[in-house]
Amino acid sequence: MNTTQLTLFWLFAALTCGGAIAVCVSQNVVRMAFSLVLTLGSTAVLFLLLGADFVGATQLLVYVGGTLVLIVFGVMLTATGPFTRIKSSAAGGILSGLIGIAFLFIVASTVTSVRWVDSDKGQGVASKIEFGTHSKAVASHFNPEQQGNTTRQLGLSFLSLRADRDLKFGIPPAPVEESNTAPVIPGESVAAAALPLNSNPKLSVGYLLPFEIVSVHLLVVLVGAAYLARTKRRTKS
Amino acid sequence: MQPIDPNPFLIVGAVLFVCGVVCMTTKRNGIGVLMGVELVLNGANLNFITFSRCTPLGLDGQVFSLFVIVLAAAEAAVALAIALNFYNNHLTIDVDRGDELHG
Amino acid sequence: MDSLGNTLANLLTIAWLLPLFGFVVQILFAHKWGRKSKAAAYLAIFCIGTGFVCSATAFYKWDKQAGHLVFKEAKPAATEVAEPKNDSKAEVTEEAHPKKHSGRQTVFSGTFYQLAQFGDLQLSLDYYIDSLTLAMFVMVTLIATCIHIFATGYMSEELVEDYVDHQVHSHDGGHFHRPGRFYRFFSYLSLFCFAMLGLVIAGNIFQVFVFWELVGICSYLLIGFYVERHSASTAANKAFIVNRVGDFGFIIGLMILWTSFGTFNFADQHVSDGGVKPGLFSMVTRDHHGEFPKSADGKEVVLTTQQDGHGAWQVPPETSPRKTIAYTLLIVAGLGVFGGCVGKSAQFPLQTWLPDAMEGPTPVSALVHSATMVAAGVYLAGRFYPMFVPEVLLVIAYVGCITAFVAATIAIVATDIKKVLAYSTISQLGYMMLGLGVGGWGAGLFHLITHAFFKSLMFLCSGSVIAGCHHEQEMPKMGGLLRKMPITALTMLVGVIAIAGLAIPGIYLKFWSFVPYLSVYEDHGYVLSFSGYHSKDAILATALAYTKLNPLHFLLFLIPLLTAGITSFYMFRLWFYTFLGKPRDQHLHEHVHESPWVMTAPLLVLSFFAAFCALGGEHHGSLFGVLHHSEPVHVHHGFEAANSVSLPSHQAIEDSHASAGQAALLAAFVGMALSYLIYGKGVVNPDEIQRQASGVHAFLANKWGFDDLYDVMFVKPAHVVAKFAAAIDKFVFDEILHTFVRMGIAVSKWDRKFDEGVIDGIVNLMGNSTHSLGISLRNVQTGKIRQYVTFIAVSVVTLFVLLFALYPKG
Amino acid sequence: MDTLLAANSLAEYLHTNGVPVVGPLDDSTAMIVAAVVHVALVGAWFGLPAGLFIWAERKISGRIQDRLGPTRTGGKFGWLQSLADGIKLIQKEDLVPKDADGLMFRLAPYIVVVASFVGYIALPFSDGWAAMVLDVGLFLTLAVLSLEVLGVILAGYSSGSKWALFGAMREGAQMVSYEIPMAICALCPIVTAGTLNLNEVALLQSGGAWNWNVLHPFNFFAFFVYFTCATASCKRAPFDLAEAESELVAGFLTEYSGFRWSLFFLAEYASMFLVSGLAVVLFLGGWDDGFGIIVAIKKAFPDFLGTFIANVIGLKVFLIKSSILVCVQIWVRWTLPRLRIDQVMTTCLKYLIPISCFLFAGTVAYPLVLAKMSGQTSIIGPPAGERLVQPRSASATSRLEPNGTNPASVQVSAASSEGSQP
Repeated sequence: MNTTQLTLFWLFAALTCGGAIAVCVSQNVVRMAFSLVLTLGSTAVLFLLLGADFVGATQLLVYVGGTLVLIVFGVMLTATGPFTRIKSSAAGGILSGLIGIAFLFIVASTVTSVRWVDSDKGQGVASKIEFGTHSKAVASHFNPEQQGNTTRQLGLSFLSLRADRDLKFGIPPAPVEESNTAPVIPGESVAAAALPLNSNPKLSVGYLLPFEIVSVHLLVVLVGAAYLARTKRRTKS
Repeated sequence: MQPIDPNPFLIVGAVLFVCGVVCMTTKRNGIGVLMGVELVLNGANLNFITFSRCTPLGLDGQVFSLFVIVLAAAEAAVALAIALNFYNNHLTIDVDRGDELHG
Repeated sequence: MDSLGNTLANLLTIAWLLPLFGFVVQILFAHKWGRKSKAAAYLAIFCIGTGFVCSATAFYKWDKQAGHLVFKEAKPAATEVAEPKNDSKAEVTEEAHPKKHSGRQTVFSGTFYQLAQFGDLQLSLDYYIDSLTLAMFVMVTLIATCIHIFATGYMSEELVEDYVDHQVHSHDGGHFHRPGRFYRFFSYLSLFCFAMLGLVIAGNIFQVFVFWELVGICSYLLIGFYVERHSASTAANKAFIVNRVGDFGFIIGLMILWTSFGTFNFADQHVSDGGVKPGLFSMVTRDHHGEFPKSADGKEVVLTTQQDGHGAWQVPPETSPRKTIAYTLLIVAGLGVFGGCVGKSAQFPLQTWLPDAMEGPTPVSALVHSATMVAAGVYLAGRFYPMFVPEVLLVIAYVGCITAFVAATIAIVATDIKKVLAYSTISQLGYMMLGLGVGGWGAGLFHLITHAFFKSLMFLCSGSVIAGCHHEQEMPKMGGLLRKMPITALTMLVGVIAIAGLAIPGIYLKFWSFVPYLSVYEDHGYVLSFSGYHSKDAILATALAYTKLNPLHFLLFLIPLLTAGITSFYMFRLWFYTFLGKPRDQHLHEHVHESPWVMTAPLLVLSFFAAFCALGGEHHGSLFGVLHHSEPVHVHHGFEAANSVSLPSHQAIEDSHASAGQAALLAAFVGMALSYLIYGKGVVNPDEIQRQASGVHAFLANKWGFDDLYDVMFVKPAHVVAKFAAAIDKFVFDEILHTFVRMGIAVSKWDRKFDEGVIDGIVNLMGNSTHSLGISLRNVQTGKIRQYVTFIAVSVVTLFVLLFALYPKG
Repeated sequence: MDTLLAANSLAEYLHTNGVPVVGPLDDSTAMIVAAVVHVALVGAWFGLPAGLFIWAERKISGRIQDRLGPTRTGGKFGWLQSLADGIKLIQKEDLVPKDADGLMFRLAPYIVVVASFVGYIALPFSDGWAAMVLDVGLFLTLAVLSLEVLGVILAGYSSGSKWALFGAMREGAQMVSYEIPMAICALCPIVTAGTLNLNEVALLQSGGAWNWNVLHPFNFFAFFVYFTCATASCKRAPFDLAEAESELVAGFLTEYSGFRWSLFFLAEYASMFLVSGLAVVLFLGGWDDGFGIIVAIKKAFPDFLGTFIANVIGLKVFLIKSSILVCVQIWVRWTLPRLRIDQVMTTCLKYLIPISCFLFAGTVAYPLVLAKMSGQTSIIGPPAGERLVQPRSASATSRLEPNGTNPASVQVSAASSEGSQP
């Protein structure tokens, strides 16, 4: 991670945390909503920084563009007056703040107590995947996986084919290949791996079934929400 | 070029998570509670992505976060429908007013 | 012959059991067919009709093979027919038996099913078939069929879901409502038919008793058919209780028979060791003079329990052990059995239940209380005739005589049309008993058959009238119905003529040859008369002969003669009252209508039989011939006794026949003329007579005060005793019980205290503690989401802290 | 060698080759430089169309209404009119209503502007001339465009005015619901091309008008549906419920004035150009002139200059195509009457969504059916899925070879392009 990316990371991490805290602190629902926009948007940027561009875009599209608009609509529909605010007691706020701090302390200590990277041997839980570019990849308009060319692999995994496992995606090229003049081109590797792929008896499973289930679940939720939110006569008016 | 240290991302995720919990505990506004839930989900998502980036976990993290996002959208839709019903019945969105079932 | 016996047995069994089948089916399934359906009626009609067909077939077969119809053969052959008859009785067998004489077997008996065996007494379902049984079968089934058909019309108003009983007033003034009971009525009828036929076919006195009670039950059910009417229910009770009195005597008779004879069977029985066990009739035999084989001192009657070479029963020799019975015991047994007959046939002094029994539906009155069941008493007397000694017969004669006269006199003043018929029934039953008592076995049963026909006919006519008059039974309200319901009136007239015994002498009857059995005496001159004439004639003739033999008992002829006149008087009074003259109740008269064909058709059938069943009388009469065929042996010769009453022989009866017949005819005509003058022509106003003889009228209208008498004699004392017993119950036994109960209560009070104090205390303690715990815990459930989330967060934090504390280096 | 004007490739170029004077830059500096350059460029392309099309709209509407429109400002044709308007607007006082929620009120225009500005990030103006050549290009663009709604709603809500609130709600509902058919229709050419990379999508259509997606039987209809939805999501007439003066005064713009108001307009015209550009890239072959001239030039002069010239030509072609579409939008606005809100929603929910779903399904099924009937999965040229494995130049050349492509030639061409690199 170079300095620019670090700066970007710190900037957006600050935005994220600040937005989240603002959501907690603010009393006006709409401002909360806006702070939430800030938080989610910055989270999306963090995703991009982590090379998960598809997830980041999805975060933007679904969360910011969809869920939040939905929430804002809810705010508008349930507002009893202009800029209504439901104040909660200060004591409760303080109490929950204390609880939150304790919680954060515990989680943070848990996180920091684990050595994710074994820096001296380069072994460890976290693999040393570095930022970097391949000229040939750029020449063929494909960003390398390290820069988040994960769309195709995600699609394959949704079609129950784990490209990153079975086709050795997302693994840094071996030094031998590095010296090779014909570097790895994802598309090529797809074509090359296609043959052993068919004859490979043990393939990692993908996510076809969960994908279908989630699709059906979405449909059900759509119908159910429409049913629940349909206009009814108010019981107490 | 040094490898990515997942800790900062995880810390940010933790902050998101804790803020969501605190939001759920403090907000009397039903929509506010819903926002807290979204925050918690995002914290979890951030962890997923981080681990998918920094561990052999691979794509699983991204796939799971995708599922989480989609299901969160569904959950938000249903929760908003419920909030609207709540508003229809109580003429307010204050969740403390919805305690008919208290012991 | 055995094939004949089996055929008859099978046919009659079918005829007997079919009504039972119908009854079972109706009781079990009729309610499913709905109250509006006539299916039950059709089923009952089918059963009894098939029964009639079977009986008729049986009768026809019997007549073809065993029929002994030509009187001129029967009479000279009487003496030697007696012997073969006697031993032919002994040869009642199931397996083939060689015949020694040309005498035809006239009795078929056997066992359907063995019920039980007590020592040497065995109770079984037997059959005893002779010409009397056959005649009764045909008569009962025929009349029953007609009445069933009639009843489908008469009872049709019961074919409703909601039947309004206009004679029952509920306390709120309205009428009583109940679902219709059409099918129930017919199921009762079927049950009755089964019982009656079983009574007729019964082969031993015990079986007779069983079905005897069964017909009593049916009579009880049918009298109380409109059970909601107080009169009906009391009438049913009365009939049942009065019958119990008679049955008490019956049971005494049964006991004596069992103890002294050791068997209940009429006919002989084949026992397992191949020997023949003598039946009742075989044990009591008489010599040619009608004398019983007596012991030395003459007080004991020796029973003929030994068979000679060719199967005739005779007295065992002095040496061998003899079975004897005291003569007085024989009398008592006869009187006991006759007591049952008195109860069943409503003889004096137990005649009071029959008029009240008219509360039942008219078809019931016609079938049960005129034609069949009440005649069962007479039938039993006839069936049991061999066991009756002359003294018993004398009692029977006097009882019948008194009954006939008393009932007739009451019938004069009765105004209810059915009551008149009921009293006439009693009186005619008295006639039958009289006939039997004075030695006219054939005459009595002859009258039984004929009376069954014309009386059922008249009852059905009265039923038709009642139905037409919308259940108006009082004759004074009727009158002039001849135009309105001609068929009923004319058939009724036939019945009236039949019972009154009118006749027109000297008609040459060649053209009657189409009637069955008439071809045998085409060449005889003959009087045109209906059935009643012949039977009553026969009885009076026998009575006259009897009084000639015993001048002391002259009343036994005079009173019946007088009664004959009275009978024709009140019967014609009834007819004139009802059908002639001008209508007395205009409103009623307008609504009168002739009954539908289902009711009139049976009338026509019955009227035919009422008219012609006795064609030929006792000289040439086919019916009489048939009955005569199973006449007990000793009856033929009569009985000459110096010190006791003697019985006339056929010859004596023949001699006195003409004079008795003319006297009876004269009396009948006089009675008819009187009633015509009074009621038909109105020469004398009946009301004036009533006013003149108001005392007599009151006495008669009070039924000779029998009911009051019994009330004073039995009912009131019974009440006193009952009150005493009730007092004993109340003040002694109840007190004892109450003390026990009080003790129990005291104990249970203590028990309760223990329960409530200790056991409930423990249970409640648990419950309360749980409840209070829950109450204290419920405050945690505030229903506020935020607090729940707070709890969750706090608990998670706590868990982590604990985790780190417990596993520092985990 | 190729020169790609994308930020990531530029940064990588600076990092490896370095600039003449300074020499190779380190990674982060290269990134910063590339980012600055591209922000400048895209910013220019964000501001310029606004002024240009505001002026164009005035003139065109004038002509349509048989008027002259602005004539004097800036001498002829009043071509400086929009600049003058801009200056006037900037001078105006910045008003915030008393009941308004100040922070939100001030924030809302920036959200809208940023949203439509970020939308340009993946739009290729010419071959590789995009701020970022992203593999999720279209996806990201649609996502960013969907953010615009938030700004609108915030603006309407924070104004503290009924008119603004109603207008915002209507506008929000309209934009959110029109995003659905728009996205589905935009996916049709994506399915045909087999990639979300906008540059790649455009590249696959280069080499002749017969390669354009609009000739694909289903994409043809998808194009019109997309264009309608795009118009609606830009709040353009006949879907401009926001400015329903007769009932809502100016909708969510009611309380805005001066500079903030002009920001909204800026954003509106920018997003007009953006959706038009998307339409061009997705359906109309992007920078490709219908006759293969550009490809020919690139093949003739594969060196830097030739490629650069070819790209400049492609840029011009692209701008012309997009401007024509924008002018169509203007033309429609001044021709059609405004729809009622319920009619707007009915049009979207009851007609456009089913139609777009049908088109999408058809597009998916079309190559499969073709593969069943005739061996290949597209009528003209080899299918998109196969082209993915080829380097750009090879695929570009394979456009011209009638016999399509075979792996050998691919390897050869790849090797040649390899060798040609110093």
